[in-house]
Amino acid sequence: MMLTRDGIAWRIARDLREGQYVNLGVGIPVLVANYLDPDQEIFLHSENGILGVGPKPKRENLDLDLVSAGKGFCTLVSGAAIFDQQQSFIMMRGGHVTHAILGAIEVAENGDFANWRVHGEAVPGVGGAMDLGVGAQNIFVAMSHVTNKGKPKIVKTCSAPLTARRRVKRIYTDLAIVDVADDGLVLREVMPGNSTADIQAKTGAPLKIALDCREMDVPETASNGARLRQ
Amino acid sequence: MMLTRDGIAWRIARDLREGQYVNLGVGIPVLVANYLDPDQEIFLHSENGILGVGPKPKRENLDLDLVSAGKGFCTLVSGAAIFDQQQSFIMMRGGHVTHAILGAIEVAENGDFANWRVHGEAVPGVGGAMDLGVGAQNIFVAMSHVTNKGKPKIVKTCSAPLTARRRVKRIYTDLAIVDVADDGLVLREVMPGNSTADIQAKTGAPLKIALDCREMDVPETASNGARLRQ
Amino acid sequence: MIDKTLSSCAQAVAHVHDGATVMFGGFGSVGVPGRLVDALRDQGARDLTIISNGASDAALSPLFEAGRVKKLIASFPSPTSHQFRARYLNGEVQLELVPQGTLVERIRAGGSGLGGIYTPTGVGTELAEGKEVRVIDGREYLLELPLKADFAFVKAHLGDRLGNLMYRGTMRNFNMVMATAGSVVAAEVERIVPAGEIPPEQVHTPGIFIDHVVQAERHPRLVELPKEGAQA
Amino acid sequence: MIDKTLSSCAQAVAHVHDGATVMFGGFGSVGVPGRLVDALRDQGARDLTIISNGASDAALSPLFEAGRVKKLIASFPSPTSHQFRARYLNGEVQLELVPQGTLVERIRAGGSGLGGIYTPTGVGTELAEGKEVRVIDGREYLLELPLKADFAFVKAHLGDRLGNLMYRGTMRNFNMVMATAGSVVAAEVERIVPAGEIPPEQVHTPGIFIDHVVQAERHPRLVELPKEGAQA
Repeated sequence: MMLTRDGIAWRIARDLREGQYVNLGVGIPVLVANYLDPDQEIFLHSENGILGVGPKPKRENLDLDLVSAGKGFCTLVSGAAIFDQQQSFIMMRGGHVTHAILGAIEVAENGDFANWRVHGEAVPGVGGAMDLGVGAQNIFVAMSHVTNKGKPKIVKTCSAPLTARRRVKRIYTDLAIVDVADDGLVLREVMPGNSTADIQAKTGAPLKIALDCREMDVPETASNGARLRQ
Repeated sequence: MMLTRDGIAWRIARDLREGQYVNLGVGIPVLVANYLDPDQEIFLHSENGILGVGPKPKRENLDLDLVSAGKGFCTLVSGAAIFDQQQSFIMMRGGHVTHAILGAIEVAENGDFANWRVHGEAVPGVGGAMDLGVGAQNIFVAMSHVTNKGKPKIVKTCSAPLTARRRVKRIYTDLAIVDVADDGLVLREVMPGNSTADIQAKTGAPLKIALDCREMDVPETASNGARLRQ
Repeated sequence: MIDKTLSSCAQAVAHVHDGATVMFGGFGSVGVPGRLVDALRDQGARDLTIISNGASDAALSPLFEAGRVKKLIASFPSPTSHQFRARYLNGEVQLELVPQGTLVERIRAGGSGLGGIYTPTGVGTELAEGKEVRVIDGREYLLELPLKADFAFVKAHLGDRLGNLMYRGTMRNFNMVMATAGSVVAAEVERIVPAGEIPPEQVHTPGIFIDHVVQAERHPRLVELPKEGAQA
Repeated sequence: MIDKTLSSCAQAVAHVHDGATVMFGGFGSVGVPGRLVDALRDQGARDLTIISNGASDAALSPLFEAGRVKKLIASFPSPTSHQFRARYLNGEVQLELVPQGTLVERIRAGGSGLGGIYTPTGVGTELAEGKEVRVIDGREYLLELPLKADFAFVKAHLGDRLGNLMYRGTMRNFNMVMATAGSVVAAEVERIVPAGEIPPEQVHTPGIFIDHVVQAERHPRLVELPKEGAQA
């Protein structure tokens, strides 16, 4: 059994807490917004200058002057704040954003990660990835456990161009949750139907098994009907 | 004949032009505000965060949250802007303020000046003097030509602790106006009753006499009744 | 009376010279001075170095299409920057890629008279190549140098004859910092209001930074709804 | 529900430890968190390093009078700072004098994760002693290092339970930048308003920077009219 992209997002959302300030990268991370507990106040940060990003607007309440980091139109939650790029990057680089949840091409066992440039990509673009990479209090990576060719994305050393060094704290994949500890990788949760040996086989660096390592507990569908595992 | 402190301020005001952004230091410089041409829009900058400082408030329109750099209450002119210290010092250090008009203890012939610390002063304080010193487009100094012991304040080399190097453009004193040119000091205006030789005698560095050097033309009293010369 | 207003975008770009460095504000479709982009295309200056967060077609395509750009300094020339990408790939346009927060700080340093800053962003990555690394208090930083421009073109919601600007929504983005870093700064605004109408506490960019203000309707390129999937 | 409000200033200063570094906002009588100053005096922490633009009696005298301060980092301990001056002159309190704009930039560097900045301010003066001088693009600059604090105490007009702050008049001064640079940041506000009441575009300090908000009446020390002659 493995998680869908929505499933990974759902699982990450369970680990966020009231009062946290969270920046969601493109890809799986933005889906996390759909699974936040509505009873907990979690403020979403958008690097173009918003703290308190709300859901996409309906046609009738669309504001042409309000976009989020992905360039799509957005709304604001009650208590949101708007600011310029200087203040936004003070938040990001200065250690004020609680979590950056980012996609990645590779994560190394020492917490290095690569998420901005695929080898051989013709036109590079970096955006705020490196600033979040060095500055957010916690870097959570959301990605598939292996590439679509079956190659491990959790590796001993990144081969893709680095985003930041030694900064990833936790990796959420379609198969497992892996923590990056000072002395290496620790397997914390595994999707049902996979043994820890299965996960190790799909991981490019040695995994310690956490004493309390357990099966991941994710329902088949979310309350919005999205399929979370397959 | 010599100018009063108000007279020096009056004379400086004649050299300011519409559209300029001017920071007035403590002492003679703040008096300049009283002599600005009301038909010209000149914006006064206050380093604590105002562009467009207006006159002192009357008791009935006093706002306890509105002070200018000298810590006294002030008002705002129409079109004023309020901001924090970061933005204020971007204006000052970044070359956006057109003129800083500052008092000084000494000015050297190369444009060095000293205005923040008298030798032997027990408790130093610098405030924004050094930022304006390096950053304003034009530094005009307003001061008496000699100390109250008769010592020249325009000198070959400053003996008091420097504020900034090679930045003074023009010196307005109670006796003369002296420009700081690349190759030395140039006497531009002299108070009636003083010869250029008299001024040189009271100046600690050689003065070139401008081709168009002339007598200063300042009325005896300002329209507000203040005495401008004595 | 101070009057920084101009009656046309053409006037605002008239003095841009060949080889000039030009900043453009904007992030996504918001806060882009689209009418000034077109006016600069029409004006004809060549070999421009453009400083902008991105290079999306909606923002800058006229200048790339007309072959006016020599170099782009940006953080994210996204996949929707077709006009830029084509010219970058054929070698016509150079790219200096700068992390977004570093781009902001470099522009801020330029506008605020700083000589440079040490940032942790990019240490150990390929964007650190050729840059000084320095350990301060046990952490590594890169030395990054100021960016200034001959012209900065910004976009605001309201402006007045004094050059005071007020933004709305996420318009502030790069506009506020770029307004400090151009030798000449022109603002495209949606509406020119009488001086004093913007409350002093809501002036986001004080007039001291602004040379010209021109009123122009939002460019139709920047009104289209983005495709689904571009949402974040 | 997030609730950063506290019911007393005593709670806001409760955890300040002996030897702590503490920032206080304010310029002149405006934007000084005077009730938090008193609360910190009452709390009793000793050997404090205070970072503040000045040290006027109206702002900080209780801490100097009670002998709680080891060191002051400031730009302008003015002639009205009698309590500080007496203790500085008898050697009880040290002073690190920093040009005002450099003080701002050092605090900003601390709050924004920069390792340092190069500023032209102070080059060639006695305040440059012991500092690295570097020529960049033909001009000399000083390397200035970040300032952070264990606690930053700021003052605003309005605050909400999320920590969002809005200032009025010249209250922003050092408060905005200091709010980014304290490990713990507490705001004394004149009025706590419901979340959402401060419009998003008028939130000057977003709640992300703020840990505690406490409502307190303006301190009477800070209401007195200054003497004539202190005007600028």
